[in-house]
Amino acid sequence: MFDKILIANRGEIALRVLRAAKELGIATVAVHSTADSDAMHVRLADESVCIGPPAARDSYLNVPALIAACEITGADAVHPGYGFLSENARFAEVLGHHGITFIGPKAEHIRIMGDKIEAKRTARRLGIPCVPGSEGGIQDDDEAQRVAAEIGFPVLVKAAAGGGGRGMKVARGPGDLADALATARAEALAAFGDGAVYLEKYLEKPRHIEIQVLGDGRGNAVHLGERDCSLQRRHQKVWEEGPSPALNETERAAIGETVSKAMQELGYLGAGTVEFLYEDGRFYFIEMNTRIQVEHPVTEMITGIDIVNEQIRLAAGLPLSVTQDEVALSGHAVECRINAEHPTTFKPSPGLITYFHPPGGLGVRVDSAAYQGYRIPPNYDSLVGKLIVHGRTRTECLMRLRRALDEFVVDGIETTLPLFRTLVRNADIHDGRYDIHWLESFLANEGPVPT
Amino acid sequence: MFDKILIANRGEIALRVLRAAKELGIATVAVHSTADSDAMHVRLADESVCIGPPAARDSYLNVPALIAACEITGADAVHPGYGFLSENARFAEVLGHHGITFIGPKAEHIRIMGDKIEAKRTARRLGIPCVPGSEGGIQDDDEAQRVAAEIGFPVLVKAAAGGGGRGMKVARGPGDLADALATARAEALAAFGDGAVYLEKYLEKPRHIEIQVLGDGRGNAVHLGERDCSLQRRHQKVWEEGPSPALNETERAAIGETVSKAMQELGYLGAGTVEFLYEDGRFYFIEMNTRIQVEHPVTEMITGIDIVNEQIRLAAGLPLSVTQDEVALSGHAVECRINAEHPTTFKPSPGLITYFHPPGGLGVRVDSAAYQGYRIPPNYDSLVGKLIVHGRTRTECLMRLRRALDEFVVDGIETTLPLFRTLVRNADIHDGRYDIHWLESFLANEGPVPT
Amino acid sequence: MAKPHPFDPELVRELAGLLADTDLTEIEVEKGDLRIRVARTVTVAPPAPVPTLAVAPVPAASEAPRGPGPAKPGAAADVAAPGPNTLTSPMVGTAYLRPNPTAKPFVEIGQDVKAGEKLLLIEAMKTFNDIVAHRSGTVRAIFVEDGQPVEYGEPLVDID
Amino acid sequence: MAKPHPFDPELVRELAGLLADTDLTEIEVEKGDLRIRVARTVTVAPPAPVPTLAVAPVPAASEAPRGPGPAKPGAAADVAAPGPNTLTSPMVGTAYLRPNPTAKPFVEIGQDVKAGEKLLLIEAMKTFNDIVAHRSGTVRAIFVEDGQPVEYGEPLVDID
Repeated sequence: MFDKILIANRGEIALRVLRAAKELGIATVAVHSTADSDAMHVRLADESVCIGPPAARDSYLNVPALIAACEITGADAVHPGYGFLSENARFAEVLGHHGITFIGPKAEHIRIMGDKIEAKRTARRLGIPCVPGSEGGIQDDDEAQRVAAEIGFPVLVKAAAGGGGRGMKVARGPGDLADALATARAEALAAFGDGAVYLEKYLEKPRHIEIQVLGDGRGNAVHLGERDCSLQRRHQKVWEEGPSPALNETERAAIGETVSKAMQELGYLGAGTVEFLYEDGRFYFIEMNTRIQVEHPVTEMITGIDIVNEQIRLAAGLPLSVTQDEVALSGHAVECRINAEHPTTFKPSPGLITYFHPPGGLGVRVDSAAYQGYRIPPNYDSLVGKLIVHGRTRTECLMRLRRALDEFVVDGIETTLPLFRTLVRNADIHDGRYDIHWLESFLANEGPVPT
Repeated sequence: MFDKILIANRGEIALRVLRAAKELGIATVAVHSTADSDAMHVRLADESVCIGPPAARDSYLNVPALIAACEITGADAVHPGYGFLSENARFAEVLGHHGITFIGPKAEHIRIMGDKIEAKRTARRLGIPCVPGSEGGIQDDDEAQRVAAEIGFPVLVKAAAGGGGRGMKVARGPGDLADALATARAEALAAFGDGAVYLEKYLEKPRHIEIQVLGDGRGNAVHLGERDCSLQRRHQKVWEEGPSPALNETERAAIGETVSKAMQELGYLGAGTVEFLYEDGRFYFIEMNTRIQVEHPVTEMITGIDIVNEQIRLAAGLPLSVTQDEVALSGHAVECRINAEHPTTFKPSPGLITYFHPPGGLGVRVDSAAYQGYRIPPNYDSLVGKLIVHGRTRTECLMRLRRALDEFVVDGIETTLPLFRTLVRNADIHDGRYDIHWLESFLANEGPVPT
Repeated sequence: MAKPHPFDPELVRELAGLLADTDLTEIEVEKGDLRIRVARTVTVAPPAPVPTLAVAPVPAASEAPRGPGPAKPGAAADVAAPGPNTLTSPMVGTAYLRPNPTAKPFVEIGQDVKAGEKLLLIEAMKTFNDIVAHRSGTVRAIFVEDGQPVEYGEPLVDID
Repeated sequence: MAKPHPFDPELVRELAGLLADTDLTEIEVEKGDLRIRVARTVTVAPPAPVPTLAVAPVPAASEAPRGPGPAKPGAAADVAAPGPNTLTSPMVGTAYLRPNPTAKPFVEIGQDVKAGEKLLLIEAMKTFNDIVAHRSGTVRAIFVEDGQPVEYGEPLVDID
């Protein structure tokens, strides 16, 4: 096992990693930019190193500074959290060259899954169901028209190097396709420096369902069930839950087995998430995230398995702590991402938290690096904390979430708490009747009840 | 189901009941003394009623004020919490006369279990193992000498109406007995207005192990496993955990079945706890608490069952939500009672909480009515909150508890947090090697590490 | 001759005013053998009231049309505020200002009353309890309405 | 004639203004037999440092005998405090004050240096980076020891 883990991240996930390390008895090093000197994980870590100015490229993305911080503290492993360098294969390799363990998958798997076309090819090879589409990049408009006719309109034009919805256009018929291609190419070039695009079937009202996996890198892998992350705004997840209200036991077992078999064949190491669109009983692979995800607590609450603890153990070469038979899903969990944003305009609201009182009691978990007197810097994302609630049934979970949201006090900044207080009382949410477009449509037509 | 529950208590248990009611969609009425106007449960309740001045006899023990508060608010049920009127059979009856449901057992069972001699007689009749001793009250010193000789020294002289350690004396041999009887009688008379005493076998190094039960009042009852509450100071529980490190599966199943069968025969209604001393593989009945207990969250964490929710459902005449087969114990839980007391002298430390930051993350639960800016009144008990931690194994639980205790910040008052930070690092605690005398001996010889 | 005051209270008042005006928390002044220090502790703000969005307020039972609450203004609250001469409720219950629904009130505003004179009834547990004047004087305000639920310590009648 | 005031309230107001302007928390002025002290408590208290009782401090690797920390005073911190003319570390690494363990230091306190002149080395990722003077002047203080780990922004050398 490692002696000392350097946490190459900030905010709630840095605190999450710190907690897992402490619970394993491993010493911790917090690195931080000058904007994050007062961060919770910096206060709680055994050691801290300031690695640069606020701009992420000079601090949290600054590989030489991170390596040097390992050198001066003697850290023998690095946990990258999510975002920043967590899916950077080169970083994983450089750490390896310095004799430091990257707590994450093998660099080759990060690389494969980071390339959308290569990822899809690999998924297909491993038997993971994919969205019908062009096998690779589209060379010209003629080829696009031919492929689109084969898979049937509507089709989606996507940037090969894309993410976050940029370089993504829908063509509803042959007449739209040329425009969609041109726009997607231009956006992709501007955003990623790479204009390559590809085509796939466009699903009208899919849900976003993802499977959490753990692998030991030696051919053993298990799945931990699914999360339903269909409630999104601008491709950002807002509310995640598990199990999905849309799946039955048979579907759950089938897709889980497909994914865990694929990970066994791949020899995947550590935690990962295979994301799908789900429509009319069928799953369509979107991408695989080769890192811990923001919404991992949903799975932890229904399985009792500490996923970050597993990541650390697996990176240290230990075996999986559970077999597939031992993974039992119990009850229901929902996670709400509380952002420092205006609840209707979503305008970021950084600043001083003048009062902070998280909810407590049975089945209520708060993952947050915020505290009273903490000033949320304007330099990074707006996540204030995650409220995760568990109940024996989905109904108990939602009733508990409602009372927990009503207890949560964050003053001094605007937060999205009012949005969640409205959502938890919504009939469609109660019935589990939503798809990936539901939230945007709800926000356009109704939106949260004003405070 | 009830429309509106009046919560006849204060502090963390009032908040606990409020949470359960809210999660069932039931309206709540908070009653409070003038010292508790700013209490958390008062702020969160749908309605509140001030029922009297700070002295408990004029407010929380004031039956006419509570009945009147039900009348003016239209509450159709009362949850008594623990302490105050929770084990007052007369209060349960008076509520019944006013058409208000007492959320608790039948008055006759409260009465039986409130009388130590009657409780023991009933336990014996129901097949619950008891400490050998005088069957009833001891009339004179000659009878005492004869009974003591039969059961064997050392013997314990106890007040029939006693509790909290008052009116309790040990006689190690025949020569001590007369003195022990005289002292116990005098203390009993002074403390309870009743000098009746009885004798029982004195156990040298027992553990305190208690079984949580639920009954529907119609002959169905289940047990939810045990809690080990051996870590006590002056007969007050300090640290409780479940399952007990001392029991094996066979012992657990056997005592659980004995107790649930007894409760079935009794026709017990609601939640209750049968308390035992445990020594050398044998259980000895101490008493039965016919109410929710401070340490109930330990059982909730390992069973997933919301005991207060069950209390409300059972009082409303609904069936038990689980059968014995469905009760599965999962993992390990520890509760620490954080008191507003100096960690070494245990001097009460009421006052203003100037900073309050509870720990969060996986497996961490905080049940507390405290908040930053709350002033702990000097009139009531010193419980600031309960930290309850769950892990898949006892070791994981203790490591998690350690990191959670290190995150917990309560400023402005003294608390017993430093005591728990020391205990969680103690080798005997790690090994589960402790009895009901361990903590007092530890405090006398070592005590918490000074801050 | 008036006893010489060791210090001028007006000075302290003036310093207190300065403290408030300037947002300081402490001022200390020394002049000759006089030293005055004034300070104000910044109170910790109580937590914001917890929002309970979209929870429909639960109406009280029909006998109790208004739920009790600590900050609820009484009927005459706009006329007079409770003060040191206000009689507060010694119990929880329902207040009645007249012996029966058709009778006239026990007392009215402006009326002179004697200590011990009956002012209203509070019903609790089906029992009507007489509430009597705590002092002699003129009724300046009545803070409750006929049939209103009251809690312990709630202002009832002001007698000046 | 106006009553002689033991102090001038305007003076207090002026001090309050100074307090606000200068970000101080306390000013005390004494002149002859007059003494005025004004103070302001900073409102938002930072959270108390979280105790980590009985967690044995983990010693850093042998190359890094001292763990970095934001508030760690440098070797010469008692001689001079970092100021506006202090050169801070542009990177994380290990500072060396001399080209090799037996050589003499690049610079010493009291020495005049020119902007661009080499002051020390910082080693990171097996690479030695020259750290040069940001201005010409006299070396007033050196805040790091030879072989000491430094973090970004840590004071290195003061040149006056």
